[in-house]
Amino acid sequence: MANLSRVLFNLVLATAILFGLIKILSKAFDFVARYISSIDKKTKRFINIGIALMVAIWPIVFINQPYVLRTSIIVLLYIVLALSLNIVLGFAGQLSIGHSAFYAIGAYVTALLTVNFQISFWIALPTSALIAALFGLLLGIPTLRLKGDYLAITTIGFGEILRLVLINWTNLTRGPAGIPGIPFPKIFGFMINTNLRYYYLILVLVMFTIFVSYRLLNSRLGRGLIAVRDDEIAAEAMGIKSTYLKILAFVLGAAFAGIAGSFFATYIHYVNPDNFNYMESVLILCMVVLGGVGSIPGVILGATVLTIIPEALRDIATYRYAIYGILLILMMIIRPQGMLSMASLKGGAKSENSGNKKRNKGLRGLSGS
Amino acid sequence: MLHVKELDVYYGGIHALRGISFDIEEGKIVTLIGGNGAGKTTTLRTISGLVTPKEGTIKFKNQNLLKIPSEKIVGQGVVQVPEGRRIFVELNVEENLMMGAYLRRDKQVIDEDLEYVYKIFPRLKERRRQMGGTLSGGEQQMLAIGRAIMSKPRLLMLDEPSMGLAPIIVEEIFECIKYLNDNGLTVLLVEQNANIALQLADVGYVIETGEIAFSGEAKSLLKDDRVRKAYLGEE
Amino acid sequence: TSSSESSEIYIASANPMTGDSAQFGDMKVKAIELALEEVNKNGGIDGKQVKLLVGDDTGNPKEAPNVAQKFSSDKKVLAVIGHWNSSCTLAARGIYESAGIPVITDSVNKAITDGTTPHIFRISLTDTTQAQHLAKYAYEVMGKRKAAILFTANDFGTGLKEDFTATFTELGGEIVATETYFEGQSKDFSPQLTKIKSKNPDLIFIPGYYVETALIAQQAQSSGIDVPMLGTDGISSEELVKLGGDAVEGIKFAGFFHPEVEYPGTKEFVEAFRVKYNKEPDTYAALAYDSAKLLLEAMSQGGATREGIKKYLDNVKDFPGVAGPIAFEGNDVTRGIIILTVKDGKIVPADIQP
Amino acid sequence: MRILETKNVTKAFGGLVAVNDVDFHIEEGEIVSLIGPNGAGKTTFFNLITGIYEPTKGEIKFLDQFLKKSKPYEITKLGIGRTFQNIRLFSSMTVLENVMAGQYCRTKADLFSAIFKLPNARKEEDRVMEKSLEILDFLDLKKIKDEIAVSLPYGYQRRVEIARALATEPKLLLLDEPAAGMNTGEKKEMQGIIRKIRDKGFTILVIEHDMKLVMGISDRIVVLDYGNKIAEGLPQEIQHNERVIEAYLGKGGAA
Amino acid sequence: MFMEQLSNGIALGSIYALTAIGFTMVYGIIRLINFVHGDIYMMGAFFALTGLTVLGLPLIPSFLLGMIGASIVGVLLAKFAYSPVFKAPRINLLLCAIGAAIFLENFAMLVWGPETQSFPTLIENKTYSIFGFKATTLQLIILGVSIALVLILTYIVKYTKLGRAMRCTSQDMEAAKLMGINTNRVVYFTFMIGSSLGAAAGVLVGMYYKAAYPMMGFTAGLKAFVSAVIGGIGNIPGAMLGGLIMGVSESLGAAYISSGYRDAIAFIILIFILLVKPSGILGKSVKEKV
Ligand SMILES: Nc1ncnc2c1ncn2[C@@H]1O[C@H](COP(=O)(O)OP(=O)(O)OP(=O)(O)O)[C@@H](O)[C@H]1O
Ligand SMILES: Nc1ncnc2c1ncn2[C@@H]1O[C@H](COP(=O)(O)OP(=O)(O)OP(=O)(O)O)[C@@H](O)[C@H]1O
Ligand SMILES: [Mg+2]
Ligand SMILES: [Mg+2]
Repeated sequence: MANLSRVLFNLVLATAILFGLIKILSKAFDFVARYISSIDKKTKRFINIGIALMVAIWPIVFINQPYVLRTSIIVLLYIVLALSLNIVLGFAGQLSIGHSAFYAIGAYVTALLTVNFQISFWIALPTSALIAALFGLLLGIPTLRLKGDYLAITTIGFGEILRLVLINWTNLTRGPAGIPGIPFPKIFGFMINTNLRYYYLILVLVMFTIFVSYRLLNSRLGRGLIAVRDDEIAAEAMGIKSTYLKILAFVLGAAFAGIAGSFFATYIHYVNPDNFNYMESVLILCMVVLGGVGSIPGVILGATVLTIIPEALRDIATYRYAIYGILLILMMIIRPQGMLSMASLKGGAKSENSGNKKRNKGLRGLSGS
Repeated sequence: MLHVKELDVYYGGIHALRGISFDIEEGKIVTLIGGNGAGKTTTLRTISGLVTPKEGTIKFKNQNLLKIPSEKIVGQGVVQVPEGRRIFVELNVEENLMMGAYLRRDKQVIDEDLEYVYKIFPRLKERRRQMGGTLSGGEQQMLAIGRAIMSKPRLLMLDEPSMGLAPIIVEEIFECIKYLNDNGLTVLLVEQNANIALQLADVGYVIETGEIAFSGEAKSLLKDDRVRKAYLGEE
Repeated sequence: TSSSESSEIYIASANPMTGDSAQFGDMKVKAIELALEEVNKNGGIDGKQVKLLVGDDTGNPKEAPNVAQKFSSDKKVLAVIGHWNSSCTLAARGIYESAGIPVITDSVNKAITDGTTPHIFRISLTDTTQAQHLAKYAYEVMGKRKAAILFTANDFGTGLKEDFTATFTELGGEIVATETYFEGQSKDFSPQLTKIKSKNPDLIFIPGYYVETALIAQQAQSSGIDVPMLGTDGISSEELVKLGGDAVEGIKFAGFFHPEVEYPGTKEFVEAFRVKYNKEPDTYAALAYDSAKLLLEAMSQGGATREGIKKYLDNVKDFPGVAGPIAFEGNDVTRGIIILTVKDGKIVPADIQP
Repeated sequence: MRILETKNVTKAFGGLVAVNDVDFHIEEGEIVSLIGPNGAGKTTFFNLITGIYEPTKGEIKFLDQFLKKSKPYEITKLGIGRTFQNIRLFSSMTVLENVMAGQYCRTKADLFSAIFKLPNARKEEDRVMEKSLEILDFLDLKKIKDEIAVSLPYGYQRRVEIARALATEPKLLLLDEPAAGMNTGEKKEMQGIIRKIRDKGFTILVIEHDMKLVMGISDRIVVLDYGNKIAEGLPQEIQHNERVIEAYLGKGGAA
Repeated sequence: MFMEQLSNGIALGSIYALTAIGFTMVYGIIRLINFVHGDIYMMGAFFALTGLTVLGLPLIPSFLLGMIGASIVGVLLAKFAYSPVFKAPRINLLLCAIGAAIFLENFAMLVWGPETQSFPTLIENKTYSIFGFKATTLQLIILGVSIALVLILTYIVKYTKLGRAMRCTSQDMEAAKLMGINTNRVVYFTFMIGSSLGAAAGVLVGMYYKAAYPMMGFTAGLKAFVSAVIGGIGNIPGAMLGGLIMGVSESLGAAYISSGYRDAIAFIILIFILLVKPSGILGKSVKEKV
């Protein structure tokens, strides 16, 4: 109790600093969004290539700073995870707070296959995705008729059940002791055993995830998904089979989470049920919402920021999560639409406001998004 | 009774009202007409305190409405039938109507008023235990109007009351407005159906893209060429 | 700046500082800081002040490697005390190993010192060793034959459960019931206890930590179970008595440390800890304190480098720790256990030691 | 040809019979108006045809097919498009995207070909774009195609809804109060639009309370009251039908 | 053993119920999955504990201190964290709640320290038994308080003017304002009641287990959520029912299936109930009219 005043002082100070910082950043994000929505195709391609180049040489620049490399790899891993949830939440509007279950399935499948059966990572990776997708299907078919909060608790439940299975099925999973000794991946005799190599491996997976997300979003299926998210009744009346699309999104999201899990297992060489608890799902959810639900660049940014911030705060160990909590709240207040929202990328701030016109109806709003 | 002066309202980057001024005298029916997106709804919302203007003043009986929150404005007797009906979907018809009388304490008179509303809209009486959300569009509109009447307003603002209503009910409603007005109620009417509105009103204001384009006696506006062409659909 | 670089030495400690197990990390850090304070007050090591960096691994194996990488990459950091959870140590040890940074951990999973990571030293006993000691004590000293187990479902609890079961049955005893719960989450143990009660055991073995153990003891008492209980070093804390009240009277448990089991420095340590934090040091505190002292000694003896420290640790013999003399064998400390018990609301060494 | 036919269609909500034993039909190429007092059951009737509700009793036949337990999306695919009384546009989409979403049921590309843009998917996308632009052009919405649809004024939103319904390539188009909330001039415009759509070969069933519009466009009018069909006939007949005047039009409504 | 396990389950269930009532009430009004509820419960326990130990107050004033302290926290959160986001999509509100939960847990850790603190024994805990059912004094108090709260709250929400104002605010805040309802006050009031209920639960449970610690709200909040959903989220008697179902199924599950899967059993029951009745046992499904 004695330190109450000091704690309060520190936290108020932190809040004030964060508030100012986010205000400024918010302006910056607006500017970026406006810029992105205004540039033409050619410049866009140019910028994309620039970013790709930067991302590609990044690890070479920091080759002697393993901590930077490692953090970058974790950032990329979370980008895959956040994008995978984005397909479910952002595209299909389904609030899932049990996403780490699919992440866990991917990780455990890879761990079991590579450790117990000495199967190559290159087979374990797609198998992990496939099995995670299968679980997505099994969960999705019965539960996707549930709405909003009911779906949310069901997905939490699924995540918890899975975690308990991992803990209790000791014959298969070694229970809480986890599975250590997951080997380095090897392709045609080429061993992925340094941070640098892992970086490029996860980078390829990130690229693949982004590619699929973009193509999906801009296809007929993507339009169908967004339609279902915006208004399911109207979507059905337009001939869109909403259950099919929702399940599709769920399955795809699960598959990419499985891929992320598979990578995680080979990178850490150790899996343990604690990695995949409910807070992990919440963290992924925060990345998507903070970045901007549905917006691919936004979600990438969200994953990056939310991975780096706790790292940056690691030195103030005890204040770390208190400040993290404040940050979430402030972000939601100052920038509810997320850092780079879908709407802002579509047409700048103008449509942003009027887009809210319909949603402002009290608290009932849209159920999912 | 109500003085609106130089209202400027923005939605984000959109300049929705550009210096609107008008007055409503006690006991009069005043109508605002104008095309889609002209700013009529915005005007009403600003008066009710749901939107905060950037500039301007709103005075009701010498009180500055901009200084008090929405719910207190209602307490002053400034009540509106909002666009899009906005009834409470999980309350039944009678509960909805009673919500209109939320601030009132004169229980006896409330019951009389309830009977009055049921008299104008017998359909609501038939449906008194039905959930608001399952009513048909027109029934909801009746409910929204009935609910406003239940709050015994001094200034009643109606945002497109005739929308989605059967012709026979539209007649009823305008008769009802007339009746209430005859009993001392001041009315601000926003209506797309300029013909009816101008026939009923004493004074009319025409809004175009957030500005008052012109105004005048309602009857004379009916004959105004600009009005006839743009709002009465005559060639 | 170069002046600060030359005048300061860093060690780090990675523990849960937030989350379910934060109290353990808190205890450890307090003890380490005490050790550093003492050294620094006396002029530090070679005139350099020793500083502590604290890393929060939240007790989650996902975060542990990041902390490990951060410390390993930081050339200033000469050694690490930590990871409290076995899962964290397991997830992080590869990184420490490849950075060649010596680590002293108090987590118990036997896989940690499987020979692949010579830089990781363990200052507490492995779960296997402790379980064997306890099973023998239960069978031979206490004379128990029918044990029930109520264990916490993490690597610590599961490991102890399994090894205890193995030894106890090997000796001729029988495990009549095995039930589980979750640390930090379970508060209600009545279904498990009711079930255990129906099996009529003559001993309940509870590998877990003090919060849950105190609750278990209370709930056992109120559901009329009057069977002796045996716990692990995880409950060796004053908090057990505070939380458990008279329900924990007579409970026996393993410990590596007790203020009354005096070694050189024990008394002073306990006294200093009490003065500074107004708390009783527990086993984790004592082991962390010893770890810190050990590292400090290593720095002044073997030189203030990672290699120097490691070399010292490899060869240290009979280092005078407050929880008993320390030496490592295959990176595991060689020590026995003390059996403690609660008597009149105080933790005291049991009458008969193994 | 009879494009749609209902027999004894009934829908009850608990004890409340919203649509009662309605026999109804519409011929190809017709514009039929469905009118009636508020709460007569008009919207409910639409919802029955489009599969949002299942009839308590009776059958609905569309192009020789009985719509029994068909899902809304299946019915749309069969060829019935609709708009909603309370506008339901896709709130995050632009006008163009809304209309493109309407084409969903007329396209086939599966996940794989959509993601890898195989030739069939590519061709389909081009066609969707072309067709959508054509519809927008037809309804004079091309200049606002990149606006977020729900940010538009009411009148435009109604038109976008019609465009989106047309994009489903319906044989029968159901319009629920397309002119509500419009002023006289805009209503007139809407009248023109509906005619124009019919002239393109669509069959149209419209619910509307504006008598000028109804009289102006309808080939035939059907009147519901308390769920029952109380009258059916040519505009002039309805206008002078005593029952209709009493229940619906009122004394001034006939004008 | 069965009867004994059943009493265990009812005792546990009434604890869940007590926590779930406040949770479900806030949901009923604000439509917010109040992830913070568990942490408010924790704050309540700590405030009361501070009253008992640091300030040396007797039981009842400490109890009140816990409730008042937690209500203040609840109202502050409503004002500074929730109100500003009411107009944004619902998921933002959810994230604010998550942020607030993380914040409170760690705030408590900073102020009171991370370790578990013991609650002094204040009520003599006797065991009663009738027909094979067993219950202690505190268990009976908890059950009694839960039932009383269900009755009182149901009355307030269903039959009072304030209750109607609460329901209106939840359905359409702007329209509620147009009725002259001071919606801010309604929201704050809701949080005040919800938080003080949460705190009451926290203090009682703290006394029951004789322990309080910063993370105690996490599991409690999740269990409250599950209980509320089983009963039909937003429905006050439903929360009570859901809590009891959870408690009993956990106890019986732990006894007859496996203690390791104890929490899974609760979730499996939840999922099963939702599949049969997508809006919980007592929840009514409101279909949107088209
Ligand atoms: N919440 C909002 N956010 C952004 N822009 C808005 C919002 N509400 C209204 N507008 C814009 O403000 C302008 C005026 O709108 P308003 O609703 O007041 O018009 P109106 O005259 O009532 O039109 P209608 O006849 O369609 O009801 C329009 O351009 C509209 O798009
Ligand atoms: N889901 C429902 N539950 C109960 N009653 C309903 C439901 N849906 C509609 N009703 C009732 O059925 C009747 C018919 O409603 P419907 O919406 O079809 O009317 P409508 O003819 O479209 O009227 P309007 O012209 O006002 O839109 C109304 O009285 C309405 O209250
Ligand atoms: Mg308007
Ligand atoms: Mg209708």
